Amino acid sequence: MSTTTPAVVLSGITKRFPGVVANSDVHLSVQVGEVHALCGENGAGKSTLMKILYGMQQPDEGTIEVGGQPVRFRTPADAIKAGIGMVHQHFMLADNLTVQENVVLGAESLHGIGAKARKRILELAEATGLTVDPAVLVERLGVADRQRVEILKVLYRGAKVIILDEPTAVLVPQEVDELFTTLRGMQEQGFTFLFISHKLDEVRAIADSVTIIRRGTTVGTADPKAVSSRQLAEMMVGSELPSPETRESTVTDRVVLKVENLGLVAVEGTRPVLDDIDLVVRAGEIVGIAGVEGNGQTELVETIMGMRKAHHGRVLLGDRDLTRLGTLARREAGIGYIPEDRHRQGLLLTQPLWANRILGHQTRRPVSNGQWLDLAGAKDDTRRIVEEFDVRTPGIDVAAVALSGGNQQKLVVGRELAGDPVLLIASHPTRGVDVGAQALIWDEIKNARARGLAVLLISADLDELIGLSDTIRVMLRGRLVADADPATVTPEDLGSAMTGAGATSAAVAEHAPGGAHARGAELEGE
Amino acid sequence: MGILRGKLLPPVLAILFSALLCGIALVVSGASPLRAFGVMLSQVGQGTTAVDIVNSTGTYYIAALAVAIGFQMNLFNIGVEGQYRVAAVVAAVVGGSIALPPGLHALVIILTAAVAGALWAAIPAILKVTRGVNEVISTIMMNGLALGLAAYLIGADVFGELRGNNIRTPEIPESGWVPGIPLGSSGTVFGLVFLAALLGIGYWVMMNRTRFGFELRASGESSTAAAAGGVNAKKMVLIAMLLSGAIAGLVSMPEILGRDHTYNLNFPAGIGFSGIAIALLGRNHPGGIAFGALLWAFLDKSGLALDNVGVPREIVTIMQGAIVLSVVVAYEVVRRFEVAAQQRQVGRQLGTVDAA
Amino acid sequence: MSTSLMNPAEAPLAVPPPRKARRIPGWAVGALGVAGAVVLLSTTSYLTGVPQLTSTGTIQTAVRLALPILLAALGGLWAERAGVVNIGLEGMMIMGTWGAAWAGYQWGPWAALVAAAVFGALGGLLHAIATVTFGVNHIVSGVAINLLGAGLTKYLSTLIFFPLSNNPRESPAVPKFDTYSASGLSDWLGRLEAQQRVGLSDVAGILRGLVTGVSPLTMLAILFVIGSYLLLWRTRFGLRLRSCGENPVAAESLGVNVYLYKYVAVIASGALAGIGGAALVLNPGQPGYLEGQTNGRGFIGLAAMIFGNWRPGGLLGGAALFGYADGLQLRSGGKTFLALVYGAVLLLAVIVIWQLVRRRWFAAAFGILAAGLLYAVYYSVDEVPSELTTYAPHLVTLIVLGVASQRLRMPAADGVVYRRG
Amino acid sequence: KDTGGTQPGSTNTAEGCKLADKPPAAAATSSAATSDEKVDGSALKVGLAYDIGGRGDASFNDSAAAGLDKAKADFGIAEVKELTAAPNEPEDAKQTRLRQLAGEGFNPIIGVGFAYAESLKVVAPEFPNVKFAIVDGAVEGAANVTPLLFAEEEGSFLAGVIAAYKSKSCHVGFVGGVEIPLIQKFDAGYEQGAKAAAPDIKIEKKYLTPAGDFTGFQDPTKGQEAATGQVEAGADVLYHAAGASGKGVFSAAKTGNALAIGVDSDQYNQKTVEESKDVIVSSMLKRVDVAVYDFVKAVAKNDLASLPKVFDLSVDGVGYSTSGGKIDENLKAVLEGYKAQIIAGKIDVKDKL
Ligand SMILES: Nc1ncnc2c1ncn2[C@@H]1O[C@H](COP(=O)(O)OP(=O)(O)OP(=O)(O)O)[C@@H](O)[C@H]1O
Ligand SMILES: Nc1ncnc2c1ncn2[C@@H]1O[C@H](COP(=O)(O)OP(=O)(O)OP(=O)(O)O)[C@@H](O)[C@H]1O
Ligand SMILES: [Mg+2]
Ligand SMILES: [Mg+2]
Repeated sequence: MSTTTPAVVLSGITKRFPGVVANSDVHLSVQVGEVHALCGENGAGKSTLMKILYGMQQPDEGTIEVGGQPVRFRTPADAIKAGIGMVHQHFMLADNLTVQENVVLGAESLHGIGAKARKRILELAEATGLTVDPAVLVERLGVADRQRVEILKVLYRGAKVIILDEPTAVLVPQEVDELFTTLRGMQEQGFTFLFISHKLDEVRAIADSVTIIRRGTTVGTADPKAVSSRQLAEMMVGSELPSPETRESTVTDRVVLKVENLGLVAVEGTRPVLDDIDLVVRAGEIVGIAGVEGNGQTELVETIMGMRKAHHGRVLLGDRDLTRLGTLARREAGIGYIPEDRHRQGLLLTQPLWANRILGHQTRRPVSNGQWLDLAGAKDDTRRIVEEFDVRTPGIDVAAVALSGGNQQKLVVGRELAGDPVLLIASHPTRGVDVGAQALIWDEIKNARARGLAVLLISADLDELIGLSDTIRVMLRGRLVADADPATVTPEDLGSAMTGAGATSAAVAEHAPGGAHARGAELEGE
Repeated sequence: MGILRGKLLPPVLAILFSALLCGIALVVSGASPLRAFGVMLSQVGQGTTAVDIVNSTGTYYIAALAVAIGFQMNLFNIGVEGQYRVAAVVAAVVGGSIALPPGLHALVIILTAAVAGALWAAIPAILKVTRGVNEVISTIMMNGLALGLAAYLIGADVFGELRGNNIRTPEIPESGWVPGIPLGSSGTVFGLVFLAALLGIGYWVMMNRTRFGFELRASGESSTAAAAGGVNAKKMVLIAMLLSGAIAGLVSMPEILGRDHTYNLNFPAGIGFSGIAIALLGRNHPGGIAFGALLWAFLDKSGLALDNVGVPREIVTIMQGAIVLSVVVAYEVVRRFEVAAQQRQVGRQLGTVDAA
Repeated sequence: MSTSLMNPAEAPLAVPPPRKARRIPGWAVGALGVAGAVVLLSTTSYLTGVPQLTSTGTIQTAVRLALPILLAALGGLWAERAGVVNIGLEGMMIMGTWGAAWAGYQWGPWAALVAAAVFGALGGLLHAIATVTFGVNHIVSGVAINLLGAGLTKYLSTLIFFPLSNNPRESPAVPKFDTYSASGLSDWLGRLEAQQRVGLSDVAGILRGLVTGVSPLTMLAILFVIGSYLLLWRTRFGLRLRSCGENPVAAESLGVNVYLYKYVAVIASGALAGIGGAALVLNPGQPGYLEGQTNGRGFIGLAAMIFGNWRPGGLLGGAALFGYADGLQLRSGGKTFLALVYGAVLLLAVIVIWQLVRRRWFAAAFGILAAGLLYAVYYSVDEVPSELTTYAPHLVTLIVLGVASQRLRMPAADGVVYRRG
Repeated sequence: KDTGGTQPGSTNTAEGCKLADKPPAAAATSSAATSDEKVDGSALKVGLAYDIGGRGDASFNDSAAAGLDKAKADFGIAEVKELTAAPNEPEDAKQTRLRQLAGEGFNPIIGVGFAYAESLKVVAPEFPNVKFAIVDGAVEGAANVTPLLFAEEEGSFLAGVIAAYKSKSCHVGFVGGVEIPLIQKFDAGYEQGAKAAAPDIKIEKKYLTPAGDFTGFQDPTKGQEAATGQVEAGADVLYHAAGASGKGVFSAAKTGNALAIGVDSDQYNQKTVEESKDVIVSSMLKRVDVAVYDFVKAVAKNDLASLPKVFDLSVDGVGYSTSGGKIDENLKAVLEGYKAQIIAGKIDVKDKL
């Protein structure tokens, strides 16, 4: 399908940040109408390169050509004019505005902000299958819908070259398939895609060509149909592809965590967020929770951690009833907690690493003597974590924000495994983490399990979930609706169960049909 | 060197810039800036000004600490103003109506002030924790109510007594006084100035060495991370606000126990607002706040001399505003300058460095 | 579409986020609130026999007192909707009073308005430079502007007003606007009010207060409220401005010049606060500029804006509540204040019943307790000590905030320093 | 468009109060013989420390300034220095101000306002040779501080009489700035005077802020609203002791077709209230100027003992103004009658209610 002039050519791009060279002499050429993948480790500089192409950042060196014409983008507005659109790794949506407002923002001159704009959005949605109600507030949308909005935004502006930065990171396989169907359809209509992903299978499934970036510079371009995932990964890191698989079972019959009849209601009188959850995790066992984001996993974890107050039901750790305790007391009782969002919940970004080591352990040795902090102890133990967990950092006095995502996550994992917890609650422990860090985190979780740790694992990465777990429970609309056997289940089966499409495999055992909860029952706002 | 440039250069730049700004204003209005600044500086050596500056620094320091505790966790306690007033009245009333041995008497008064301040701060704290009422509004409202309550309490038929045209609380007996350091004709340094220093040390220890301080800072940095780390946000709001109120309650203690021995109609207002500016100027750091309080006190006291040379004293307020603003701008400018320098350095090492 | 794929219509319903979509539009909520307040007041007025609660004069006073607060609150709205916290409203308002006096005594009230807007806008510009360009903490900058505003106006007054008025703290007298009444309607309502009929006379009194002796400034302020709503919520300009307060990074990524919009918003904010200052200077009874004249009204405006949930209609309510309570206490003191306490008991009773219906036992018990306490106060004292009535507006604001369930939501990126790139 | 002056509700058809018996006519106006003896003050350096507001406040600071100006002209004073207090300033600022003056050799030094009482208590003993005076206050135990006190209640009594005679609805009002003892004296005298002249009179009262919140002297808007409230309640003569807030009272009186009585100095002649001067019947005069002038004169003559303990009606330390011509001869006679009775001690005006 390639034509003579490439859609986009980046040559010799260099971008420096304080302490980091994010891009150094990068070359990239994208043909019209292709899906061009960009692969690389965390912090390789993929997002930075795309932000440069989108005019959000200015390159220190290098040139950009669009449709054969050299261009200089000072702002995204320039890039938009040149027909380039970008869907960001982290969604760029204003929660408190409606879908329509988010879409038309910045492009009001096209169709105004009223009925005409609405009509155009619906037209676009129709043409591409990205259906979503323009009048609804974005904060009420799930991730998949948000992504639709993001793509609609780009289309609305008439972009022909669309950058998708890790669009699949938060989607379940079915949603990924659907996205790919959409992309292929659009590709036929002449759109060009730049596609970033850590998931190499996906890259091979959708991309027409792939460029690999390592440590800020391009190391080569390949035909994804002609190389294996393993080869791609080796080009990225030069090491072997890790696997989350756990072979031999270490499950004991000692119950560590017992959740009984747990219920949570967000707003009085509305549908429960958690509905009679019963759950048991034994020593040496990893229990995985599968579910589409927004079905109550976050709430379940936070209720077990005591960050939300259960409406009814009990949480027991061993024989001890934790239901009335606060988060700190639960941590002291022996629960480690890897939160789903390390930036928001896991780290104090501007504080040094050793201060981050204290967080959550502020009453326990070795970082504290109860009310007084033991700074020397904290620093020593931080050094230990840095060493044992291979946290790549210039020192323990640098602010956490200075670390790359994978290294931040290793620090968090190290901290949560410190002090010999009996239960680890791990929410998306390897989200957005590169393959090297991912392997290390998997190993550490497996080792701890072998030592008798009970683990409750929540992950959107179904391979990870299937590979690590001893038992998988499927969560839908606040209920545990099915169990799956990780030995036999496939991601596709799991995906169906998660979306409530019904079990398609013997590996998934559905519970009694979950009473269909009415959609309505909403109270008036404000 | 780096520390010097990053931490000390900005305030110096800012003060110079503000002085320049005010200088220009003075020239425009036909006064001589050199003369004005000279008079301000020489005022320090005159009469009791030096001692007044020290005393006033103590007062400002306490107020700014009270504000800073809230700031550490992004709580905006505008209510220091009302808290210290209520605390002063209550403490003066209690102090004037009890008889205790020296030392103990003063201690009881100081504790009363702290408790009264904390209780006054408890109202917005509880409203915030239970009802989610924004503390900015509630403390503004509480400041108004504090004026009313103080006025009510010193009413002649309540606790106050009439003195000529003034009303005041009964005088605190001598056992309740805190002696100062008399420096002859230069005045007397309030004994409780040392309380301010002690509070500063306590504040530093608390913020840097205790679990509570850590939790406070963590809440301020990221409430979500703090929650995941087991910090009870509501409890922190409550404690921080109470502590802030308790310290605010001490603001007027140096003056009341060291000089006035009573609360009367001439009670100074506005220290709480100065405290906000000083806490911001000192970036919530005990050392920085001390510096800010000293600067503020210097400008206040030596500014009195400007009347002598026919320069409007308001130039001092302008200068204070300009300093607050330009200090932060200067910090930002210096920071950007350093970032740029670092970037250039990275650029030179290009190719040899490892990303990350 | 293959069956295994998710059909959006059947997509799993995400766990409901804490906030629900509103079924009742905002204006209807506002109208209901106003109606409720009127019913409450007329009931209270009837039961306590204090007609001042709804008299024409009280309402007129409330309007006059609310005006500067309303304008300051609108100023706050503009800045904060664009994501800049503006605690410097007081300082900008002070600049406005000075500007209004300076231009006003020379060229009349309209010039005063313009000059006040310009002076306030200068304060806003400074705030914008500090917060937007230099990324200074918004609160620091606001505090500094309050100091600068106060210092600068004092300084300028000494230089410029002193030779004219012989007083460095006061300007020469500023001519005021004429006031206007809808005379036919006003008279008819006046007769209705005089009949002392329950409810009807109260409504008549309130309406009459709103149409009698209206200053052009009041009309202008109302126009500003409506205009702000239309501009901020119904135009592309407003959409862009608000997007800067919700998610500036997203806005910038869509080609919105965030810096520019923040500048515009903060300058407009200063101008509105400045006009608020002018409203004070042009208020009948004010000689002109007077040192200390704003007396914290900028802060009250900020509170009114938060009270109003960062919305024009809401802040109008907040300013009105404050002006009303202040007017009431200034005009008639302790007795009417007690009547208000009685009104609060009534309000609490309604709330308790509502909570009982919703089976919120704890809230209901709390309400009963509070109502009981207030009623005991009402029953046991004849007149509230004057020291406390002066601050009735503050108390009323606190109580209303404490009682009204908190569903306040500020712009998501409010107060966050935004750096491009 | 409003033409102003149509006042709702107050249909003033009433013909005024049922007045009490008029006091016996005063014997002869005891206007103190202003002796024209020549006093030489060329050796004096007079320092004046104003309260908040300072020179130009059109109130008692200004009055003090007027006294000083007159003394300067009459006695040929060598040097004069005036300093002003800032709002909300701490105690030590006042002390510094006084020390500055004393240190530079000013003698005598006058503190204008009771706010200086505490500071003088400290500073005066440090300069035993300097002669201090304090307006509106007294300092116990300091021999070198001369109190310059006024019988505001006596002047206000006459204001009350005026109000009673001028009221058509037999309903008058009082607006106080801040509820402090000083202002309560005005309030007390006014009420006694009004009641003495018309026992059935109704009096509305409002203080703008309570003690300690001095913004009540600085908020004409509040003054206006409070006064409007009183007018609408039926009052038609308003007396204020509210500093700058009083301007609002005048304006409210004007729109409400009521009358007003000024305070401290002859407000009819004040520029800042020019537009509403036609409602000003009279002003209660508190002759701070006289006190300052007399004090300087006494110092020059080295005869402090000649000063009255209290500047009251008998020494014309307080009084009433007649500018504007709204006090007719008849009323004037009545006032002089009451004045004579007060001076004679037949009427005892209390300074508290
Ligand atoms: N604004 C910035 N300031 C400073 N450093 C930055 C900035 N943006 C990115 N970096 C650094 O530049 C490097 C490249 O970051 P980038 O986000 O492009 O990586 P990436 O390849 O997209 O990684 P990931 O797979 O985690 O998304 C990282 O080391 C990052 O820390
Ligand atoms: N705004 C300021 N003005 C003047 N000096 C300051 C200011 N801020 C900090 N300092 C001084 O700079 C020094 C270092 O301050 P810094 O904030 O780096 O301390 P720190 O590393 O946070 O230490 P700590 O553990 O005490 O908090 C201190 O001695 C302090 O007194
Ligand atoms: Mg990343
Ligand atoms: Mg990236």
